[in-house]
Amino acid sequence: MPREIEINPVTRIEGHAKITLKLDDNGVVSDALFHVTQFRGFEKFCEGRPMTEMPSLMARTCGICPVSHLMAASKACDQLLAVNIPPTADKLRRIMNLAQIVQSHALSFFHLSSPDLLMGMDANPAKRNIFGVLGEYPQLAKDGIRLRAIGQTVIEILGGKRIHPAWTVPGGVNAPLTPEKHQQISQLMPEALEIAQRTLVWFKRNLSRFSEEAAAFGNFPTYFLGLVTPTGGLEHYDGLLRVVDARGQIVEDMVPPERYLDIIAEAVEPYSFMKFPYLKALGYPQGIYRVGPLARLNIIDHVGTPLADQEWAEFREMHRGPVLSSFHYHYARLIEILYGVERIMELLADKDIMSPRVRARARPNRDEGIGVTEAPRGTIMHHYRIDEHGLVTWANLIIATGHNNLAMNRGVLQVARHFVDGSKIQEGMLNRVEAVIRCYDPCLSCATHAYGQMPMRIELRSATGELLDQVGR
Amino acid sequence: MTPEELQKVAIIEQESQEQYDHRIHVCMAAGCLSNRADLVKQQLEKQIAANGLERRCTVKGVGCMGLCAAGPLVSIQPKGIMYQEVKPTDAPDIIQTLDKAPIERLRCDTAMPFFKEQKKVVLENCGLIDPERVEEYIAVGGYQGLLKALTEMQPAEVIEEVTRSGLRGRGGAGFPTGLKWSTVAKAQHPDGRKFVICNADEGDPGAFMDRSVLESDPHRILEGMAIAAYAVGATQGYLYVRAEYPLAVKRLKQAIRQAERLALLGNNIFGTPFSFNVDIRLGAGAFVCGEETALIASIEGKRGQPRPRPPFPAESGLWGCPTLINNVETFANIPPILRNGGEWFAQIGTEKSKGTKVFALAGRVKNTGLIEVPMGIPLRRIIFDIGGGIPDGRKFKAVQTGGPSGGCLPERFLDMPVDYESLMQAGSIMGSGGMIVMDDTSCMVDVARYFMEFCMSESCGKCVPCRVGTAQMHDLLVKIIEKRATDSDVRLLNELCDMVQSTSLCGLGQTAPNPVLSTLRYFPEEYEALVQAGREREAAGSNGSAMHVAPQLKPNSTQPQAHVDSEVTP
Amino acid sequence: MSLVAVKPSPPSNDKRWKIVDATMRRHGHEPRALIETLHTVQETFGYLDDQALRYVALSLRTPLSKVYGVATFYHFFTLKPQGEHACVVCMGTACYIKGAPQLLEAIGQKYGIKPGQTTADNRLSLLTARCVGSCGLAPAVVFDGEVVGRLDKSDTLARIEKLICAKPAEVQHDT
Amino acid sequence: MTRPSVPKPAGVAQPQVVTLRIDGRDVSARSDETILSVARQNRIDIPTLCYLDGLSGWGACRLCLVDIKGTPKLLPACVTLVREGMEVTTDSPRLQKYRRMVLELLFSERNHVCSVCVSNGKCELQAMAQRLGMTHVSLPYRYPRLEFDSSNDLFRMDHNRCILCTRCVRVCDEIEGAHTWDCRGRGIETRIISDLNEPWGESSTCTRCGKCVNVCPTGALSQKGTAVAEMTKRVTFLPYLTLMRNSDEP
Repeated sequence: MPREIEINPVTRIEGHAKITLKLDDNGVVSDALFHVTQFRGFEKFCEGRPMTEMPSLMARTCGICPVSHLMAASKACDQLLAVNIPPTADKLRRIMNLAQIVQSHALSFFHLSSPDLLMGMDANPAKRNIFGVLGEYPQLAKDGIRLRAIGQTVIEILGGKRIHPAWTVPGGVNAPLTPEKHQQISQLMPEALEIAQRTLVWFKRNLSRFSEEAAAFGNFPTYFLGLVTPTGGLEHYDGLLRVVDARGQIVEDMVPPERYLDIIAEAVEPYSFMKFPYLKALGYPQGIYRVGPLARLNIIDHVGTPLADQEWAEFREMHRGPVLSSFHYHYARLIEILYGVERIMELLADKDIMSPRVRARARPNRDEGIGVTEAPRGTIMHHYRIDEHGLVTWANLIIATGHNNLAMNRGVLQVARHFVDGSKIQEGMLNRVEAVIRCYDPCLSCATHAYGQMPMRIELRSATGELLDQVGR
Repeated sequence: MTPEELQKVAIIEQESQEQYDHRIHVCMAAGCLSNRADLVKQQLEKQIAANGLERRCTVKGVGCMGLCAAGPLVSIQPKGIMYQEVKPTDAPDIIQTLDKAPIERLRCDTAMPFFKEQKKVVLENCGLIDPERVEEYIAVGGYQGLLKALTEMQPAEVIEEVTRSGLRGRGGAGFPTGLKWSTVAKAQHPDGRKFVICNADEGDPGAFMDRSVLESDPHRILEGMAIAAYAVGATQGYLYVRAEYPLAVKRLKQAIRQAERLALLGNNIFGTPFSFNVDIRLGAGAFVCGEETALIASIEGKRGQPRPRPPFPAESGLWGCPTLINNVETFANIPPILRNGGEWFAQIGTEKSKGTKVFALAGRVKNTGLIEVPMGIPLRRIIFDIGGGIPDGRKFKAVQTGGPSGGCLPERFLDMPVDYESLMQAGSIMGSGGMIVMDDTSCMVDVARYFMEFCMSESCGKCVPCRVGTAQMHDLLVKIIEKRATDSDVRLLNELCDMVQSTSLCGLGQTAPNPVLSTLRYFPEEYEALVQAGREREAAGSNGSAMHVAPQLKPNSTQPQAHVDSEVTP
Repeated sequence: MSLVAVKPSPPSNDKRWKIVDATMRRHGHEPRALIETLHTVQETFGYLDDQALRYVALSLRTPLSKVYGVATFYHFFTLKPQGEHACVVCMGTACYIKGAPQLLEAIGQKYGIKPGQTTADNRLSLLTARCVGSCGLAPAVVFDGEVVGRLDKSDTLARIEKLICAKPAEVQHDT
Repeated sequence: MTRPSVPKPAGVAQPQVVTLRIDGRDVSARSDETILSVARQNRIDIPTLCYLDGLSGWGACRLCLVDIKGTPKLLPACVTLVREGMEVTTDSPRLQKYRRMVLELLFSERNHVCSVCVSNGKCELQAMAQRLGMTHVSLPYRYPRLEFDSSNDLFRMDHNRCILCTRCVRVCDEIEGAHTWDCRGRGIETRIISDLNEPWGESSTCTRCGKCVNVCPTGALSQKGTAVAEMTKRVTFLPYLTLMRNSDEP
């Protein structure tokens, strides 16, 4: 008798989602669907608005990584103005973007994922949260909170506020870096570096504990996509698109981001509000690929900062090629934190960093602009068209979680097959299904998060809708 | 024109009327006209000609006879027989029975309370004279009041007479007319100009008193305005009439031409130094222009937006000059007050509300039409005696007075005397005189919503409380009617009522909450029932699930194929 | 460009502009004559279009935006040409209580238009009035200027049908 | 402080000195001054939005309503002249409640989402909400989707942010003398228009002087090219301009 299990809502991710597991007559999972149940409509409601509003408007897509949207939108707007922004502005934007990577990765790793890693998947949900971690592993929890705070403080110093700063504008940034701010940021970096290194050491020591998860959590061959520097280094703010296959072979390289549509296309499914991008060359739904920290570390030839380069080499040694398990998104995230801190320190040392020339002014000169950057969760693409008065007539957004959509569905199915026993509903098993989603740190376009006890109901129904079993918490 | 000439016109007209044995009056006001009274008149004329009765009979079109519900109305004078629902085909019968017994099947009982309970002051000539002939107005004593004022009284004495009459403004708020006149009389302007404006922009939905007076007895208004102009020292008057009343506009234009021809308007009227001219200004469909300052803006050729008062128009009105604004019915009361004296007028009505009031009786009542009653008459006598009660065996529920600024009064107020103070105390107002009767089929919340929709679309949009407040109140009422409201919505509605009432710029906003407040006060159970129904529906719908995040909007067009949703499954 | 010195010439050779000119002249081309002039334009041409508004503004030395503001403030004025026939449903209180909304709904359903709209074939415009002052005859509808009272749904629809079928041949020639 | 031009009552020849009480303080003033002007001279600040020093009084926002002893209605301080012996209360729980509700109505009327507004942090409406303690909007948002007019080379008009204070209309008419702006429609459908409801950029009367942009209290009128929170308005020019114009009069 085919049945369905529904997990609704999925907790400790950014946004609203639910998971439906379809069971076949033998109680074996036959299909898994990851639904994004929220309608946001950003692409629609920016129509008719002025292009200068786009960075801030688009930043509202998310309360966790507003900076990433800010960057992508600002870059798309730079294109609409047809300007090259002053080099100092470019560097300052990079600092903010990296600070965002650091704080967001810290949130994902320490606040949202570490409870599972530390307390175990089957632990009491009441304790399986950041507060539980704080009780039992105070140093780690404090490190996490501190690291996130440092990232946010850098954003605040530069942009004037922690969340949704309006400092990045079309043509550059709206205020140069002052000596006071430079000093404030510089002073924070050594501590951040220390925490990043300490955490990496701890994680690597405990890696063996999670071998089961590592093997089962979205461990399948896919393509990987992301930005790289012209020399193949790690890049988050600007760069060229590269696609690598599961064996590490480069299939697309040095593609200017404006040509993103040559590489990917988007499909729509009736069960989710989220779009399904896929690799054009492979078609739908075969063109599955992943983005984000794991993908970024899988596509590059080198990182570009000394400490992170070492860690990356070690990371890539695990499987002698691309790391396929989605579980290792966590690992990749820690390496990127290290990179971020190192790179911020390099940028702060630049001799031009305090130049007052931080903005290029122009009227809209092109009617189409595309901005692509790397958000903590992966590549985001903003694509706008404007009319002769600078009002947006059309917009297309592909956000990181969107790229991962197909991969997440695949990951859920894989986990469900491995852990779910159709005859019985177990809290812990369901939590693993959620956890695989959480590996991708999905940003489902909303700033809603839940800590600790979350009302949750899973129903097991027959095809005729008869309620067979239910679990509540 | 000299006083003697006026007398002469009157006598000649009276004599020419009396030469006929039968004078057939056909109501040519809008109500009867829409039932083809014009064809009836045509047929009657044909029949007279066919029967060779031209020398004994005359047919004339007259103004409103009041019982609009039974039109077309025809009356035979001097016998005083009245026929109702007359068709053109009835003409031969009517002509042939002139010297015989009246036709019973057409007969309208003039002894019925509808006619007997009324007292006509404003409408005294309505239905009796041909509004298109100034001579007929003069024949029944028209322009005698003006003559008396100009030749026998000082302006101050005229104001004193009006003050003595106790007349209060018939436009809505009931401001003492004498006081208003004396304020304008006292006010000075450097260039010495003053204006008199007649507000004939009758805009209340459900009111047509002014229209009937304008269409049936236009000269009365001109005379009233001229007397007022003399009293306050104005030389120019404006009649601000709704463009939606083309017949009234036509008759007023005609009346002004006639009066000018007879020198009853113009320079040196009756040989005195007093000069007065009247121009017509057309309103263009804005209820708010009933408000004095908005009306002035409109005459000045601007958007009809009110401005804060003080200063009041009496001090600074049209083009900054002192301006007297009264409505049609107020001016219509002036000639008889001058003719008969203020004392006479003050004997009618109650202590604080003198005279009569014209009401447009409509809605769920048998005898709809125009009535005039002395102030102080109980509502019950208006609705059940004059109005003949509720048709179709239904039950009385409420009566709405004062239009969108007024309120709905329930059954227990039926014995309340109709005067300014009592109505105000009960939460309604006299207003311009619309009176809508409702039976038990009417939903009072919907009535409140109806009026709020009216206020919302008529708000000029200048001040925030009225512009946005009425829209918000309207939305809340719709929410209540659609059973989506909660107790907090009703609380919010109450708060908005208070706020809009207290903070709006002009009368429109200040009184817009009245229909809501009065229905909330007298029919709370109807609101409660709708809110309760909403609560029950809510409870039945959500089934206590605290965690549903399913979207209102389903992704794309098709339903999720592989998901069982607790909300979808029954 | 001097607004005062140059007397603007009418937007077209249409003789009817003389009627408009006459109204403005009677008021000495004073800005205060704006509403009276708009009344004349609407009476003469049936509606107020941009060129008429522009001409009136120039002639009365009144700012364009002010003219537009006045023309849209008053609901009696219309900026769009109306259909060949107009059906005005009175929404006064008495008519409302006695079923005017149902009439409106019936008309709307049959002809697919909302109040303020004109049918695609331009035959019929549906309008509402806040009160035509025929409360004694509620519910009342004005068909091409003729007030008819005490209507029900079928009466109303029948009258409209009669109205718009009056001169069908002529309409087809036009198109 | 310049005096707004209120219609003067007839027959008042020379202004006289009157004394009155505002919030319990005895103050003296000229009889042709408004309550607002006298209060501000005495450092009693009454909130205003549609009022602007140098422009005529409009009395529409209702924020400056004050309680006058013996007068049943609340009156707008910006256009009400002082009178001998007047007792004015400019602040009370009731007035505060009404003022907050006025703001709530404005915020509910159109889309005033501050976060993506050019005037964020520099907006009079926003500042007023903060000052008067409007913590939330209890009314449903109406949020009509209104036009954004970006056709002008230098400036733009976002009707979603407009509160219909008509400062732009008045400054354009009274100071610049162009009268490019006015209102169309009425009630909740009222909109600011340029010329015959044409795109601003096509206006034949606009002089591109930018006064309207600078007097606009919100982000409705702004300079082109400014991004979120970058639009700073300058209104100090107004009193001087008004003064210069008035000094020409005999």
